[in-house]
Amino acid sequence: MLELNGIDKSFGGVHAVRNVSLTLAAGEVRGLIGPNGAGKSTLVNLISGLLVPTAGTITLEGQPITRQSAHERARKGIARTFQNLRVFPSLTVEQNIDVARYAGRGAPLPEAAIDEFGLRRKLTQRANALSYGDQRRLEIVRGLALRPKVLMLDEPAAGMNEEETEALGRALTWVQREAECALFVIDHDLKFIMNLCERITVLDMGAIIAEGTPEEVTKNPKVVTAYLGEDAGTDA
Amino acid sequence: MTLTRGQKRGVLGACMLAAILILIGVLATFFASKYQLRLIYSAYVNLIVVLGLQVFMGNSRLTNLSHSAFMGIGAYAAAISVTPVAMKQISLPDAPWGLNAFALDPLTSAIVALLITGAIAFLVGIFIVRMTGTGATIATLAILVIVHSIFLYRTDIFKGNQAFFGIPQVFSLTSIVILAVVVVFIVRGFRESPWGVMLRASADDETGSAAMGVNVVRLRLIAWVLSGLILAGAGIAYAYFLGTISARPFYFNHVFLTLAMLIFGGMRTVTGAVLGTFAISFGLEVVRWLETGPVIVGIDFPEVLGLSGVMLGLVIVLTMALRPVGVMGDREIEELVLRDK
Amino acid sequence: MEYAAQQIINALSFGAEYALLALGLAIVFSVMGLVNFAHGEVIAVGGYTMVAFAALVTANPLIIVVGAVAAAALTSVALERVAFRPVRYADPTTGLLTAFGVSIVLQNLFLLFISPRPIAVTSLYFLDVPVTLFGVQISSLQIFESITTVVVIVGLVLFLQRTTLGLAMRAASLDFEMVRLTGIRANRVFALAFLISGLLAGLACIFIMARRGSVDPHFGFNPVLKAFVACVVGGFGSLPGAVLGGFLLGAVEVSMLVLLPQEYGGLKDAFVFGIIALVLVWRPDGILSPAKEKGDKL
Amino acid sequence: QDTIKIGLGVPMTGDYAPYSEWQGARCMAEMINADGGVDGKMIEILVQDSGADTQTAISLAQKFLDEGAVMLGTIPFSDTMIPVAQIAQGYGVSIFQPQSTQVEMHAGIVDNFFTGVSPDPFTATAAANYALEKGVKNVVLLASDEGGSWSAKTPLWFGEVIEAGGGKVLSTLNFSFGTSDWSPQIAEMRALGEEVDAVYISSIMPDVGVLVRQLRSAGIDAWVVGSDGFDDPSLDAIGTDDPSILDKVFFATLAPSQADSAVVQFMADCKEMGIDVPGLFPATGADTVKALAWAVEQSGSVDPETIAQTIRDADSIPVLTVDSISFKETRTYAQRTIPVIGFKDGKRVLISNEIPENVPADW
Amino acid sequence: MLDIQNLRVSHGPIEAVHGISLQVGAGKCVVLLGPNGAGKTSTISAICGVAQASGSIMLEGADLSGVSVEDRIQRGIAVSPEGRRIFSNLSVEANLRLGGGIRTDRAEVQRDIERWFDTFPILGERRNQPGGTLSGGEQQMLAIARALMSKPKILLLDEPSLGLAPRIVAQVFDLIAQLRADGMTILLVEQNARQALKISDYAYLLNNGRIQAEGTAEVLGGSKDMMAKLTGLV
Ligand SMILES: Nc1ncnc2c1ncn2[C@@H]1O[C@H](COP(=O)(O)OP(=O)(O)OP(=O)(O)O)[C@@H](O)[C@H]1O
Ligand SMILES: Nc1ncnc2c1ncn2[C@@H]1O[C@H](COP(=O)(O)OP(=O)(O)OP(=O)(O)O)[C@@H](O)[C@H]1O
Ligand SMILES: CC(C)C[C@H](N)C(=O)O
Ligand SMILES: [Mg+2]
Ligand SMILES: [Mg+2]
Repeated sequence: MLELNGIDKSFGGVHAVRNVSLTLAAGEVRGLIGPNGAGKSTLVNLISGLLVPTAGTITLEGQPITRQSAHERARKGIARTFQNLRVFPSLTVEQNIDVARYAGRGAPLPEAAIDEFGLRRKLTQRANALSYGDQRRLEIVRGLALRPKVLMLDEPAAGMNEEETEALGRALTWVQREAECALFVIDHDLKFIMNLCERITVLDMGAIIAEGTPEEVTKNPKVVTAYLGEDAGTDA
Repeated sequence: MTLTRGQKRGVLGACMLAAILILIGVLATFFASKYQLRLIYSAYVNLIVVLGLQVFMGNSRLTNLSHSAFMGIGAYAAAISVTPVAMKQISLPDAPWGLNAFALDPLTSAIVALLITGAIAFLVGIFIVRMTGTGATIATLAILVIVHSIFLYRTDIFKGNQAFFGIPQVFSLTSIVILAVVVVFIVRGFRESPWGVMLRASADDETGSAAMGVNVVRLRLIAWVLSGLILAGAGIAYAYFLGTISARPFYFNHVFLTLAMLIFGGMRTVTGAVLGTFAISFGLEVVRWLETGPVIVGIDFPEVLGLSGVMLGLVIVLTMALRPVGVMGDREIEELVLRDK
Repeated sequence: MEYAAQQIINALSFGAEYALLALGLAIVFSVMGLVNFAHGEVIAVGGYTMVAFAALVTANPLIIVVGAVAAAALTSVALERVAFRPVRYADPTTGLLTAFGVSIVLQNLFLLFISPRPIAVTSLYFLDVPVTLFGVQISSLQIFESITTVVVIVGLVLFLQRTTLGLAMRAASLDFEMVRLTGIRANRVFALAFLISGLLAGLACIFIMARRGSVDPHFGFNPVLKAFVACVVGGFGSLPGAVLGGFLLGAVEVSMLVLLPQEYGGLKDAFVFGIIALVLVWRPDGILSPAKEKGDKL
Repeated sequence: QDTIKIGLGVPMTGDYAPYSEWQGARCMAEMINADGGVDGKMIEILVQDSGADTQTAISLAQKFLDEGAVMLGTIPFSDTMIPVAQIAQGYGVSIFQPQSTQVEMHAGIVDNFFTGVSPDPFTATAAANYALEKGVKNVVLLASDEGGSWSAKTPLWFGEVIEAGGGKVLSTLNFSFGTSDWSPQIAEMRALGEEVDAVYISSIMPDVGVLVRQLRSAGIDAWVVGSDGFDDPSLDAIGTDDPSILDKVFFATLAPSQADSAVVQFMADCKEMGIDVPGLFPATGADTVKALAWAVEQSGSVDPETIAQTIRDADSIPVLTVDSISFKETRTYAQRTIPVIGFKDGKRVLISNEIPENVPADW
Repeated sequence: MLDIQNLRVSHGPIEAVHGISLQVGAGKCVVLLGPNGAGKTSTISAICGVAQASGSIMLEGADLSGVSVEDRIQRGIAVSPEGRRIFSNLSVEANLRLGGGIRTDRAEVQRDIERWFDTFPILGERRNQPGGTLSGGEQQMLAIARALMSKPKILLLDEPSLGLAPRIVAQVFDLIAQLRADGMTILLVEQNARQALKISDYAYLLNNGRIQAEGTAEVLGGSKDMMAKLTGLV
């Protein structure tokens, strides 16, 4: 459904993404891991249209979208969250969600998701009054209000403890079941990623170094040296 | 179409503001002296300007300094089309393109003025809305200067700093109150409409909103043109009441005065715009009276002419220091009355 | 030929003056994101100080000049303390509007307590004498002004790049609290920025007074408006941008005066601002701001 | 009614504050009142700051009318004078503006107003006549749209009279108010290739002072000629160190303002009474008060229409700034002598003070 | 070294920390654990002086109340704050230089900068790039290094492993262990309880602004129930 073909991105001297090709099937849950600075967020930026690739093409359901602006892509069903939170602080939680509904295809309020992510009682609060964790959850629900075909989550579990992370994992599994959209998840919490994703792509220095099921990926020696470190497995 | 929670509150809030505006108008009609009536009329004109400013600034949070220019364009366009031919032969003897050889009725002229201002706002807006921050502010400043220069330069059409006179005085306090009420509904309606909500989101976080599908440029343009139309309305009301206009009232002094009104009340809300306009209009009048050294409860105050300027500046400085979001902040009138449900 | 050289020199000296003014704005902006519209009134304070010194203290131009620069610097620092401290951490719009307010207050205080009329100071006329350079006649003032601007630019750039306080000043505009968390004194950083800005205002004041020869309450409005425009065109917060913007504005202004046919002369300002606006359409963040791709980065 | 009220909604703050007439009016009123008033009635000056804002000025006019003012003053701009006059008409009240030289007011839009001075073509002509007398041939005109006919057209009328007298307009250059560096215009003048005998400009201080100095340092020794805008103490101040800089400067203005003139005497008297009247423009307010007082005395009535009629029909009305004025033939502007003022050793001298005959007719 | 008694911290009207006491001995590494919103960051902020607080905070026997933020840093506190707060318009190198801004030994500062580039080579590669363009993890490394540039007596680390790849997490913990071995006094805030406990001498468990338990790492690690509840560790 979403297809990246030979995507390249440089910032001045920094070659952040190198020749990445990747296909995401409808409804798939894909993990994206890699060391810091590997280019994961950059890749999400490229897909969501916040950055324009230096080379390569991106297609959504066969339509090329490489040259489209971020808002056009969002309307076509590409939603995302941010590593550094970006809720709309002066709007209420409900209005935050409304923005995506209005801008997208006028979907109704995603009632079930609001309940699932525990935002029901907070709908009339201003977003800047929410705790960090709730802001993260709001970003996800807001993304869902676009009725996306793919929802990309940039480190959704960062700063959450293990219990909260588990709850998040359950909610995301619910999303995958109910919302009929593909998930593309970046995180450094391996346990979380492994439990959630069917397949994992590993990025290092901008290039894909491995792709496969969680088991395959963690055993891959390249992934071990680049990302996990020698004493992996024992800890994470 | 069902209204969202915010929109229902918006209707309520607009009704409350409208009630206040009408009440002030009614009270003024019965109790105010002729002189006070004039002051109140000009407060209403400034209210419409401030509302027009709020539609753009409050929702997109870009500082606009060109609003008085658009008010001027509206005023001149209406004046040129409505002034009787006999009058224009005296005032604009050298006008090109037969501008002094036709005259329309006030309503048609107002519509013409709105169309012209809207078109100009649209053309200018295409450039403005692509800019951000201080760049946009300077660009609007440039518009103010350019429009003013043209008013001054084409004396054959606009008379520059000389009076453009003979405009039929068809507006009264009643008409301006009605106009202000209509504008309040438009402005509040825009704020709570999908456009308004999306635009405010983009002001909070442009990147975030783009990723949610918000076309920032288009929305800003819509708000900009709407703002231009409202400002034109204010200009028309100004011209139709005074009967005489010139380039002078549409320049820096007016820009600063109305800007102070908006930021004092709080530019993010419509209530703030209304509150700010009346508070500053009224406050300045009190100061102006204090300047003359009146005797209050037996104390003879000294005459300090020129105080109003100092006060206006102090109001801005103090507002910014104590409450940078203005008196109302993010709250609309109904939020003061209703508690969170 | 001589005419062309003459006009080019005029453009350069207009530019040098605008650059000097713009630097005064840019230095404060780069530290606290504040567009200090009251810069013009700081310049006016310098002017009034000259009046006071000339009338009450001495006719010695050196003392008058030093007094004026000192007064401008002090005023600038004082304004930071009383007016701008509360909005230190506020967004640029809040700062801009505060500065507007301060400027209105000061102008009216001049009006109330000094006079609405221009007051003449003739002590600095001696700075402005005709000089012939390579067959082109120019004013000594133009030379002094250009040299001063160059010295100031070099000095500032070295200061900001090389010294810790300079780095702190640049860092402060984005996260002031974090600067404090590195142990560098906040008040010192701000005071220094306003001090430098005030000194620049004082220098500009000398040149403006030498040329204009009198001071009135609205003395600062035009210069600061030009400086504001120059800063934005060059790229706000960038000191080289301020300089470039200043010179560009000078060039545009002089060429409009010279090139516009007489019948369009009245549209000079319209053309100047139109060209400036077009520059901004082309480069919305100013010429010297690199076209950055930010992605999701802040 | 026991007092005679004059309403002045004038700019005490803002850009036009230096040209406000209220101090002179107030001082003259006090002088008259100290002498027992007019027919025993005191003159009361109602004054409030309009900040040069039209709407405020109009509101103030309304207020003063309601308080029983029999005459009004305003800022000398037609955009304010016309609406104020329109409101005043309903009360039979007239406006008396003692400084407005703009020609537009006399096009017959409203008739219940007087300007206490003669319009711009007269000052232009008076100045041109003296220039011709001094042998001026080639002139450069500096014009600006910003100040109405006063800054835009006065130079052209000056040029017209010069050409009629055998001179030549070499060039007309543009300027803006607030100019503090005239180098580009001066470079233009030098590039004309012909000797410039005089430069004419109708603008304000300090701009004009800068122009004079920059012309001199650029080695252009032309006459600098101007209008009432030159008439500010800060012009004299540019000659503090070197009086010769003013030797070739003269201007045609509203009233004689050299050391021994009535205006200067009046300012000194006012100072003694504790009222600061800082310059010619503020002093002109005295004319308003004097004309009114005279009319009340003449007609024995405080009815505003009678007052206006008395002023309009009089052959000669004594005022402060010149011996007398008359509106009999001109209806709305004062027929009066136009003083031309020059400098000698840095001091003002009255060069001539006549009603010019050869005024251009095209206004 | 650091002795806190009855500390209360508020953000405007909301009190986030309700009277806690804790000590960090010289040369010790103490960890502060607790769920989101427990008040960990608030405590750190209070120590630095950027939050409104009451109670006593003593550094080396001297009371810090009324001491300005800058003076606290000058007295030897350094912090790697939550959210990293890199100076985004300054280059990586300038960030480090500013970190050592209160030092007067300029040559040594430059040598320390180079030392950090050896420790985190990726930072070396990006030395002239604006700090704001670094990836999240790179910024985290920079923040820690910047804090250490001032040669502090006590180092406050607020979630240093946040957003870091496992390999780098290990590296950061190694670094902390190393610093501790070198005699640095450290107050560490972490979500990654298991690893944090490993390198700490003592731990405090914070919840809802109150200390729920404290003890040596071994002791706390033993009380399974408490740990499970507050840190999610099982
Ligand atoms: N806007 C930008 N300008 C310049 N360089 C950038 C920009 N965005 C990212 N980079 C660089 O590109 C590289 C990849 O960054 P990216 O944010 O994609 O990493 P990441 O994989 O998300 O890392 P992390 O897990 O730490 O968040 C980094 O080295 C970063 O410095
Ligand atoms: N600036 C603030 N304004 C208002 N409330 C705040 C602010 N900062 C923190 N709080 C509140 O104070 C409480 C403690 O927050 P703190 O940041 O200290 O928690 P924490 O333990 O660091 O949590 P986390 O693990 O999420 O970083 C929370 O309830 C939080 O909502
Ligand atoms: C300088 C101006 C205030 C006066 C001038 N005579 C005019 O009517 O415009
Ligand atoms: Mg990332
Ligand atoms: Mg925290």
